[in-house]
Amino acid sequence: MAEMAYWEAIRRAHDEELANDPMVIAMGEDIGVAGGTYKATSGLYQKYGAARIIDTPISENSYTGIGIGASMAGMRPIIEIMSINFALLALDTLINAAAKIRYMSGGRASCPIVMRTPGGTAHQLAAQHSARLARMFMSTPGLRVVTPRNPLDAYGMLKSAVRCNDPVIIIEHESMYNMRGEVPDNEVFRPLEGAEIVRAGSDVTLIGYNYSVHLCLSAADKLSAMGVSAEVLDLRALRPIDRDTIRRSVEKTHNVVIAEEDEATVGVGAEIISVIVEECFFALDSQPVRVHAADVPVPYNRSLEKAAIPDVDDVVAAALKVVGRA
Amino acid sequence: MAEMAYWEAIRRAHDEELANDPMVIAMGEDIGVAGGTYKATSGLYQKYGAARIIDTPISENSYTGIGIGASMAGMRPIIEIMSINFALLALDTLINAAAKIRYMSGGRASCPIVMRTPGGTAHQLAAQHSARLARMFMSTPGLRVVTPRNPLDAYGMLKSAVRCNDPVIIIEHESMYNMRGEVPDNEVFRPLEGAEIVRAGSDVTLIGYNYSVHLCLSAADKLSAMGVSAEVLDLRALRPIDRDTIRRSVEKTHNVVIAEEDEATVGVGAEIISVIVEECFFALDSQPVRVHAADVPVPYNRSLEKAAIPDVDDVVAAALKVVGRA
Amino acid sequence: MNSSDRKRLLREMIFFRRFEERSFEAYMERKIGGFLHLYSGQEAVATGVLEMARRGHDYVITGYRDHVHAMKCGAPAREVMAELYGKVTGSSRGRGGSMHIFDPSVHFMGGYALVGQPFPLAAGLALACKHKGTDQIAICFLGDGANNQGTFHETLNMASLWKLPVLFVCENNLYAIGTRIDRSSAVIDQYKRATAYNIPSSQHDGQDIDVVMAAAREAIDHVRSGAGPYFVEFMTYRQRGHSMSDSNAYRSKDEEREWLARDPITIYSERLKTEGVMSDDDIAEMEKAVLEEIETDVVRFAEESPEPRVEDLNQYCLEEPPDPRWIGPLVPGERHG
Amino acid sequence: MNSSDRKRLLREMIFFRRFEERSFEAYMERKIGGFLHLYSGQEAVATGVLEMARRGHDYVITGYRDHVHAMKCGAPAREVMAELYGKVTGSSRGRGGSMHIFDPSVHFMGGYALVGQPFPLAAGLALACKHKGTDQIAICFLGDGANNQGTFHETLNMASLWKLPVLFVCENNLYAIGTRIDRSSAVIDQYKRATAYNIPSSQHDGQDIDVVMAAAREAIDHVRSGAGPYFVEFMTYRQRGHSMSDSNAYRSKDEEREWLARDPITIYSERLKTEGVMSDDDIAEMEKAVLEEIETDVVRFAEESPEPRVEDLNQYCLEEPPDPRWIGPLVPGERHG
Ligand SMILES: Cc1ncc(C[n+]2csc(CCOP(=O)(O)OP(=O)(O)O)c2C)c(N)n1
Ligand SMILES: Cc1ncc(C[n+]2csc(CCOP(=O)(O)OP(=O)(O)O)c2C)c(N)n1
Ligand SMILES: [Mg+2]
Ligand SMILES: [Mg+2]
Repeated sequence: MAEMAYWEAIRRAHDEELANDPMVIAMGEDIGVAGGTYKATSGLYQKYGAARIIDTPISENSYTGIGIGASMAGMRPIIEIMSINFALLALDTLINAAAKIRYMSGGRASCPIVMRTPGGTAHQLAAQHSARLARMFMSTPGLRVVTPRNPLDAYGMLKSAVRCNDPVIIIEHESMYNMRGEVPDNEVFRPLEGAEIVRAGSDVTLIGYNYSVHLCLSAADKLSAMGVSAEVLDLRALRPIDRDTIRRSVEKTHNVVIAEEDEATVGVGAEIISVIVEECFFALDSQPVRVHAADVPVPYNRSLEKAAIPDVDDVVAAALKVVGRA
Repeated sequence: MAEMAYWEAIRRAHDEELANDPMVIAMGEDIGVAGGTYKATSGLYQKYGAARIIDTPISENSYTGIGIGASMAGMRPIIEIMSINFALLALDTLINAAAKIRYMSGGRASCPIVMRTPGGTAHQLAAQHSARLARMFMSTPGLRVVTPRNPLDAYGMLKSAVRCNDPVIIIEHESMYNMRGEVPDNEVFRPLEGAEIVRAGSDVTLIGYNYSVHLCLSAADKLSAMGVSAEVLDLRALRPIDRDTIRRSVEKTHNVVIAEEDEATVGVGAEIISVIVEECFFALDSQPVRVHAADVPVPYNRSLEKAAIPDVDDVVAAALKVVGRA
Repeated sequence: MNSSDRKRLLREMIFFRRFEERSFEAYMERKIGGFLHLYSGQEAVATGVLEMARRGHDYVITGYRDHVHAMKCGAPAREVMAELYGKVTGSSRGRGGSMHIFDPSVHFMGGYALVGQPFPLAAGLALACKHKGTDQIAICFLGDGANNQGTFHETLNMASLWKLPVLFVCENNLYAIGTRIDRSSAVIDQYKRATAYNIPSSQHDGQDIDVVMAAAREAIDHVRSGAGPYFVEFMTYRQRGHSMSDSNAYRSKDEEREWLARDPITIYSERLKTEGVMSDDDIAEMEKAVLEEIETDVVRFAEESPEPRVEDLNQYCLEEPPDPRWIGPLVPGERHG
Repeated sequence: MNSSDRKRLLREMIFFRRFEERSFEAYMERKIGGFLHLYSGQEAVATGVLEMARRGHDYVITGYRDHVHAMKCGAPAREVMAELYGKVTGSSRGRGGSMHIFDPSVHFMGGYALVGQPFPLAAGLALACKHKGTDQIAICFLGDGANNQGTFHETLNMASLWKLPVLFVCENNLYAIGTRIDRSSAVIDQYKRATAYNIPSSQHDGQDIDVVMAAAREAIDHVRSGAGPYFVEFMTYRQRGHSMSDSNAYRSKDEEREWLARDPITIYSERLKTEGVMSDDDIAEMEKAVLEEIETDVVRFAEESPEPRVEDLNQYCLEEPPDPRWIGPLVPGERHG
């Protein structure tokens, strides 16, 4: 069992999948010669060559479309979009094509692509580089959407995504690439569905995904010191949502906080609240609370940026509120 | 007071605003010589000429961007995108540019554009022509999003949108252009914010927007015959949401159904449920119910298409359920 | 090309025309819904180009005006008609309709409604061919209007840069719905645009199938040889409106008449007659046989086929059943693999 | 151009270089955050082109490498530096940072982080100029990498079709981050791409400001005359990495040395010396004065300026206050107007 960084885990998954299947390729801007903005493909160009580690021009919609077309003829492209903000340029091929081709062909064609991209706010990148658009993919039938919270999932979910026959969107986070964690030495696949209880508790369920799981875990530590037992649930997959695991946790704790780094409006938290209302409304002792970013484009200034996104104390405060301690 | 079709109301708003301000222009595919797919600009090319009624090539992202650039220099472009499905191609300029320019310039620049587009499922147009993406705009800070339900709002909101200094997205519906309704003969502006109670009732609040308001109204008729008094609320504006009007209605009826033609996941209904949970959780007697489309790309076949989208009976059934009659 | 092949080609074009006209009727009878974009008048292009391709070997992709391309690739006409009827026996099991005919079994990879979207998909198919090291190529048919979409530029650049075996066929019918080409493209001759990507290109008459085949032969040979993409433009004309509700008011009657005089079926049957390959009677006979086939085989199959079951609404959204190795469930405390 | 103007130009270029290098230092001291893309080495392009434009009259727009373009348009250097510091006195009130400098008061319409996004915005500014019937033009500066984006194609087509008064300036520094131009563009000479839209174009040395000015003069005259867009390409080189974290490992030391030898400031100061316009001492003096100005005026202003107030986080999202005539409230039963 080795400890490795999140980016190393992604790199290892690429490496193993490239070695396993000649139909696997990687494509994206600066992923080859330059090794990838977050090093997630470093060294692979040297190892697998230009035909399999493809540096693309700045043409997000079409290189994504090329990956989709290739996947229809048996290839397994791992497409990197350098920042989720740029993915808006590729939504036509991702949402109008990849997500719909299996359905509108009556199951006769399919698009087993993987699209990886980091979302999230990180050190003052400002409005055009701080989007957290998980919600847009999550709302699209025909896609799978996952959000690994640690190196193990980053590694094991990417490997599963490459093998899966559906288009899979993997949303990473700019602030997580250097996060370290254990990954077994042997080959491991992590499932593309299923929420995970990452800390058990009895008073309140803190729900997060991707980066916000870590806010929830830190909040749970703080709450524990205050005598509040928080259960932390990592959604892991945003599409489809694991309704059972959410329901079971809420039926146990009766109180819910959803932490998302994203703006609240029509976001992940809104959907989770609706799922809870649909699954176990009468199990709720208090109204679920969304902890979320301010509903504005992300400002550059450091203090404004900090104020715009939620932190651990916001999660703690919300948890205290739902358990009636605020 | 004249009765007119929804498309005629939009045409009249264009005409009046074009006449009122030389900085107003309209742009889009086939809006000029051909008069617009839904006739919303018919005759205006002849009246105002090619410099003001601009037929564009099939280049959604860039003609939208050209409208945005022009608006930064004082123009008032009304940009038509022929179908909301094609708007995915223009999300970069709409979301990364128009929605963020005022903020990231510290208020020094602004983009007073109007983008009109029909969403919705209509007579078997299949997966790539049936998107209902209101949610994607609704979740974007820096935009205003409105959804006129009748000719009066279609006319009066477009006029307000042209005058407003923020970017405004107007979501129309392919099945509503021929719907008729009264519009006063004198010039009228309808506000870009504020939900409207379109029918008062006491047992349940039926919430809709755009086309689904009509499902709610028909459902209310049927419910009335069954002894259930339904209040119908038209959201009108999806961004910002009128939380007060929603809260007041729910505090009165204690039961809620949200009807949307869209898929449920991370949709308008999810946000409304969250708003209700946040505003008046303890006023609820029953769990709010979403009536929504199936979570699949829209199929071509007529019966499948019908099954994929909600109808009046679905709203009635949901209302009976929340009032405890099912 | 021998005379039996030439007769077959004429029959194919007549068949495609009748197929389109018959679907028009079915649309009027409300047996077909949605949008219906007919190919009448443009038959020589798809028929001629694909005659030169390898059936079931090369990949083919196009826009929403896709019935004829699918059939020429080998998709059974009855299945295409059944798709228009929304039947479960249709090419896309009734899920796609007119704009989304799919038959991957003959490498027809679909019709797409988003103008310009097939460009990158085609290049991706070509990337796969190149990657596998086969001699397959990908052929992308699109209209003149599609060339204004950003995907044209992005894709042609990458296709050239990476020397992908892809043939871009521009069916220039002078209009994008109601917008004439000179009102939407700064350069009228579309093939000239390809030079900006170092892609060889040429323009030809799209009404004469012999011309089309000769041009396609050269273009396909170039692409198959591994020399990279080729862009070929055919000048053609649609005889009907853009889709069903279109009155064609934006076109002059003179223009329509001129092009009608250059109907590809007329041109080719006249040639076969002049050359003594067929007589007027032969052609009348052929037309009758085609009508018969369309009624008794194609339409009948569509009419008699069952609808998809409403219970199957969710089918085909994702792979079913999900493969537990990758999908889950997540077993707490346990790792897969 | 008289010698006082030439001295001023040299001083400007030196000032811009020092400004960039000083912001690099401030970044190292963590006084500046986010991404910081420096213009060192490319000064002759923006300085030369904009010297030929009408300040505060023509519209200018660019990407994220935008400090120098803003300043040459007339945005006060102290406000640009204050923006890098995230201060409320900054060009964009601390909301935008390095990549989003705005000063509409001098018609600098912003820096944008999405590669290729400024193309259509520039054409839109030009559309407004044309519509108002003024003799204003719009100038769009972008890199070589941006030309691969679909917006390039879509915008150049419309700009040409509608004869918009827009000048596209391609700053070809041979790289898009770590990807060399021959690995991303099928055509190396970017100006050739403009011909696909019937847009006149040309390529020039971007290191010699006299060459830049001569080329810009012609290009701007063309555009201002109403003849439509022009595309001008300048060959240049960035001396630093793409942004702060870039090690430049993808470039050869030889290549870097060659281009360093063609530093635009060196070229121009040598010329002014040869022509006797300035002496070594004059230049040293000038450099000292620039450093002084940057420290005592520019940096000091940035350092001493206040931060935006956290309470103002929501400001600038929409117009404030909302105009009740269009926004509401909705008065039940009543109609506005
Ligand atoms: C992205 C997108 N924009 C607009 C449309 C609407 N539309 C459908 S067909 C068409 C014209 C296409 O013209 P062309 O490419 O010349 O093909 P043709 O119909 O002439 O065969 C347009 C604008 C669309 N389907 N997709
Ligand atoms: C749409 C989009 N894709 C990718 C990026 C990431 N990115 C930032 S700068 C850049 C390279 C741009 O190169 P070029 O246009 O030559 O400008 P230069 O940096 O050389 O001045 C890339 C790929 C981005 N900001 N936006
Ligand atoms: Mg056409
Ligand atoms: Mg560059």
